[in-house]
Amino acid sequence: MTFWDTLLYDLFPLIWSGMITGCLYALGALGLVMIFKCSKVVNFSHGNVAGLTAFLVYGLSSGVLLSLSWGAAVIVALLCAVAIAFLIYAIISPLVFESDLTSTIATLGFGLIAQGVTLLLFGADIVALDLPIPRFAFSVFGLLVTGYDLTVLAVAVVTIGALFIVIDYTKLGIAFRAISENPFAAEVCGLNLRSVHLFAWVTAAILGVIGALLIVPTTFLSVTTVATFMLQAFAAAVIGGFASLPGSLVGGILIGVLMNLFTFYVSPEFSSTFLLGIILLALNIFPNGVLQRVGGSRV
Amino acid sequence: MSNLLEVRNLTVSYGTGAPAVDSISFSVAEGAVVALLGANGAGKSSTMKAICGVIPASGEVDFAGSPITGDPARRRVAKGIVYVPEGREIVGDLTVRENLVLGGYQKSAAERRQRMDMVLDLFPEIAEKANRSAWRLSGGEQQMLAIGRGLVADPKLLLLDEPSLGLAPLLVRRVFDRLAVIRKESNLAIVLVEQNLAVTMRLCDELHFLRGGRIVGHRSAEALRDKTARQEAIDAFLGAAAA
Amino acid sequence: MDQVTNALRGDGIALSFGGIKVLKGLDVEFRAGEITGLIGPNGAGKTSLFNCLTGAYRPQHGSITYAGTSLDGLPPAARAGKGIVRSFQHVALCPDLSVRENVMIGVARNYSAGWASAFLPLSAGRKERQDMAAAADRVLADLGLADSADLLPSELPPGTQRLVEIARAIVGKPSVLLLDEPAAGLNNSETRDLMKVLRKLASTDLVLVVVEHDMDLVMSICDRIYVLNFGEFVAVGTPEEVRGNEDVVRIYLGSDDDE
Amino acid sequence: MTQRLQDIAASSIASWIPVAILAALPFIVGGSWTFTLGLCFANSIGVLAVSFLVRYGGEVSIGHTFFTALGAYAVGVLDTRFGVSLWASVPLALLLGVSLGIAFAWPSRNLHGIYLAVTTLALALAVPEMINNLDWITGGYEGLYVSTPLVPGVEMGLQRYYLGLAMLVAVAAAVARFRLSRQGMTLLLAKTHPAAADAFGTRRVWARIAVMGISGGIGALCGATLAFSGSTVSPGGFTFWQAIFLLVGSVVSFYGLSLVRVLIGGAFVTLVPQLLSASGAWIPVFYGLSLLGMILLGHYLPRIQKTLARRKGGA
Repeated sequence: MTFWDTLLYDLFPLIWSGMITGCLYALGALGLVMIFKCSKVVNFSHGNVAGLTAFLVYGLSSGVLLSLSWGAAVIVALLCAVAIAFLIYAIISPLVFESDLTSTIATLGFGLIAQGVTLLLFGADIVALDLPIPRFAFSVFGLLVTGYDLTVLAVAVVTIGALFIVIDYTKLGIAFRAISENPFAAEVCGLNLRSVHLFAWVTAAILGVIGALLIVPTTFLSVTTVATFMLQAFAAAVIGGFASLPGSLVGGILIGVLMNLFTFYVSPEFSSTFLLGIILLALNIFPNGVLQRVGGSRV
Repeated sequence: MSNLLEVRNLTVSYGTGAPAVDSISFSVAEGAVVALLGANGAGKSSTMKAICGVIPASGEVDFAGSPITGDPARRRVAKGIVYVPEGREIVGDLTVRENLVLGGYQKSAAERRQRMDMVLDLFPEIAEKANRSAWRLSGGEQQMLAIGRGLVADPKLLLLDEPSLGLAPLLVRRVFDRLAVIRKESNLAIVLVEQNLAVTMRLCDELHFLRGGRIVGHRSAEALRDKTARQEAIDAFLGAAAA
Repeated sequence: MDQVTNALRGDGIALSFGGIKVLKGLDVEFRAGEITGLIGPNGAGKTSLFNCLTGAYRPQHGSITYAGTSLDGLPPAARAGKGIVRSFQHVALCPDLSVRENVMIGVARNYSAGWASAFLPLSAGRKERQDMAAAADRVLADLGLADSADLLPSELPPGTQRLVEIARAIVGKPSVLLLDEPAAGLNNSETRDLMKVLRKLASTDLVLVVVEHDMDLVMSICDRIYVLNFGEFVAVGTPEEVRGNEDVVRIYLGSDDDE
Repeated sequence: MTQRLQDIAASSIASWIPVAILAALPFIVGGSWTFTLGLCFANSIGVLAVSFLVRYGGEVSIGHTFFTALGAYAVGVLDTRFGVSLWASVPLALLLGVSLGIAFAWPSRNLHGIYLAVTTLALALAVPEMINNLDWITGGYEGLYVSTPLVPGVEMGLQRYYLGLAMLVAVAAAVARFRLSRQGMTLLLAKTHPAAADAFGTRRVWARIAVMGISGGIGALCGATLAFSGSTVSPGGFTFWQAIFLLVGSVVSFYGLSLVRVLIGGAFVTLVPQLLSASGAWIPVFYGLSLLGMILLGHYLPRIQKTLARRKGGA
């Protein structure tokens, strides 16, 4: 096999599929970063809550809980995710203004509860959750592109695009950026910090549900699936600097591609160790993320 | 004429030590400029922050005839008390225009636009750079932006904390000239914390001297024209011990 | 004792952050046996100068020497080892340690019992602790704080906390002591106590520099005063000279066209 | 001075009473309880390791299973492969824990707060994978069985119990002594005011490395005790969840370092899964609720106390 064949048959497809999953990591990472940026809390419950809602979609559409249509199930699950985000933030909001570390530990508690509730409702078994995704495939320059790939890409582009428009061009977006950089200035201007935090939590929950639902077709759904997926999102957020929205997009795609290459060329068994290595390296070489701004802000 | 702001026994404590502000009482008439003078740690900034509601305090604060004690900062901003903090505290990553939007966050879109146009007219220096990130402005421009951001909220009372800090004399004069214009046009009341006594005296009607969290002296504007009062002010800064 | 050689000198110290010149080539000489005051409006660069002297900041230009030996490039911990000690603008006592223990940290660098005695009941560790405690108690007694030795810093009024900081700074017998706003937040009687303590310290062979806003304090205890504004010295001299200096009055009162 | 010494004496008496009670317990309760309590002592040491990092470093770790696994496998491997008893394997475990704590602290020396917590999280995730894939030495999923007695001739059940107790008491005593040492005091200052510590000759990188080294060492001692007192070493004991449970134990004991406090944390980590073993799904729910409950209690307690005091004063 020649060098070009290797590229064509292994490397390009690996990079392509890595980029597709990377988009989903980015969705997860964006949620983590939104919350961290404005309230300095790392939301460790992100994966478990998203997992719970993915299970809700399954439960509501498969007859385990109800037999709704797929679309209705997703809407109900999204509403649940928003309600859970409200609830979590309502409980920890007094802590947020006191210690970011304490509130971060508190989110671990919510993660544990979400996991337990998932177990209680749905058990520890693996279930299959089918999404109504167009099933077709075609080949471009030898690269196999599926309906799933295009769906993920389209959803990711639309969601992330919408999010960036809100943050860049709306009044709410200005408030979000102001609170992220200088909460004192925002308070002096008469902003309600809590309602902006809540906006971030709710947006993150919705992004989490979308990411979780879209990752499921590549695997089965179990208690740990989504939490594991969110760990990659975590790494993506870290690589992006944990405080940069475009950074987490780049980080997500980078993680998707690197993990794909690593499992194929090196070893699938050491993927978590590889993640550890990436996180350590990223934090130490680019403590502010790969998209570190040159020049920096004032002072 | 009734008082716009009435502060009674305002006390601010951080931790267990002596209070930073120790039951201060004073009032500000409508359209008046009241200055607070004192060394670092005398409690000036804490007084300002307590009045605008960003730090907890005990005592009573009345504004426009009704009590606002216990109101959060955002409600006080809505009522017309706006704080322009020390060190400018603009949001560097936002553009100049976006910072102004932040200042008028609680206003309707139309009213905000009108106030913003007014502010940009008043400060042509920053109007030129309206779409630039705020951190790229010079110190003086940042101070103008901070004051402008406060003005977008259409305040009745502006709390100005050390607007001359770190500015060259020429810029200080320019900033204070603008303040004088605003004051004349809009009957805006101002509480001013300053180190630059000369410019302060050009603007203010009343002066309170603070030391150790208490008001230790008070002078009206007429009294300040007097030479001995000026010497008192000088002593307050450079110390009387060596005299 | 030759005072000039035992001085902390800075030659042409220039510091800038992101293009903003904070210090513009300062020449200073702080002499042993004197109290030197460093005054100026907020943002004039006083704390930045302190940070350059202690090694927390690295100036872009200029050199710093103590008693003729260069300190350039030494990190803060190494300068502390040479006896250059500072206090902080905001009280920096450890809230978990008693007053005595906080002061004991001031002499910690002179001791070297190993890790084994840190964890195990060995005599070396016990002796070290006793010696350190004795040194701390001596200084606390000197400053009239013997009664507070077993309290936590949070149980003390801010004025006493300041004195504890000074105790921690002097317990290791420093050769240079830099005090950053020691009187901030103190009431009048506490300030008077502080002044007494500082006068007492000045009688030893110590380079003592005070950054302070309380002019009563500065004018009454300092032998020499440096006035800093926008990163430059506007005046240097005795309290009387500085008080009479037109430039200094203008800095504090602002220039005014009407005058 | 005398006042403080009296305090210390009083607190040492306060901790000797529970030790005496615990020492007498095997003669009162049954064998299964003895075994569980042995595990409880081991987990208490783990909780202590996490709390030490919080108290002396101001940092939170979600990855201390890395260090407990290290200690446990040091004991397990030496025992099953070479028949070496604890006399040699515990010092080795300690050495490994300290050196890997330092090795981890060096690259992460500039990370603080949430960033460090995230790094330790990655550490915890990598542990089970490493154990499973190094099965030629770790025994993979099946794990290792520790059976070499410490003191030949004494009943193994009692040995497992008393070694756990002895280790816990020794570690708690050493940590209590450390609080009085020069190093301990400077670490505490470096935690709250790194610039001040710097100005008195303690570099902050040194402080971080020392704290991580000690905490890693204590973590490894926890693992070593866990291996001996629990008799088996398998990957199931060092999962990501186990790492979180250690943190939960530390929070539940309010990050306390005293013997009684860490025993509460250790008991929490050990007993809750035992009591809820019939309904496994409730374990995470219960842990989550306890974690939240303790955090919220810690947050509201000062206010509650103030209200109560006011009510009492008014009455």
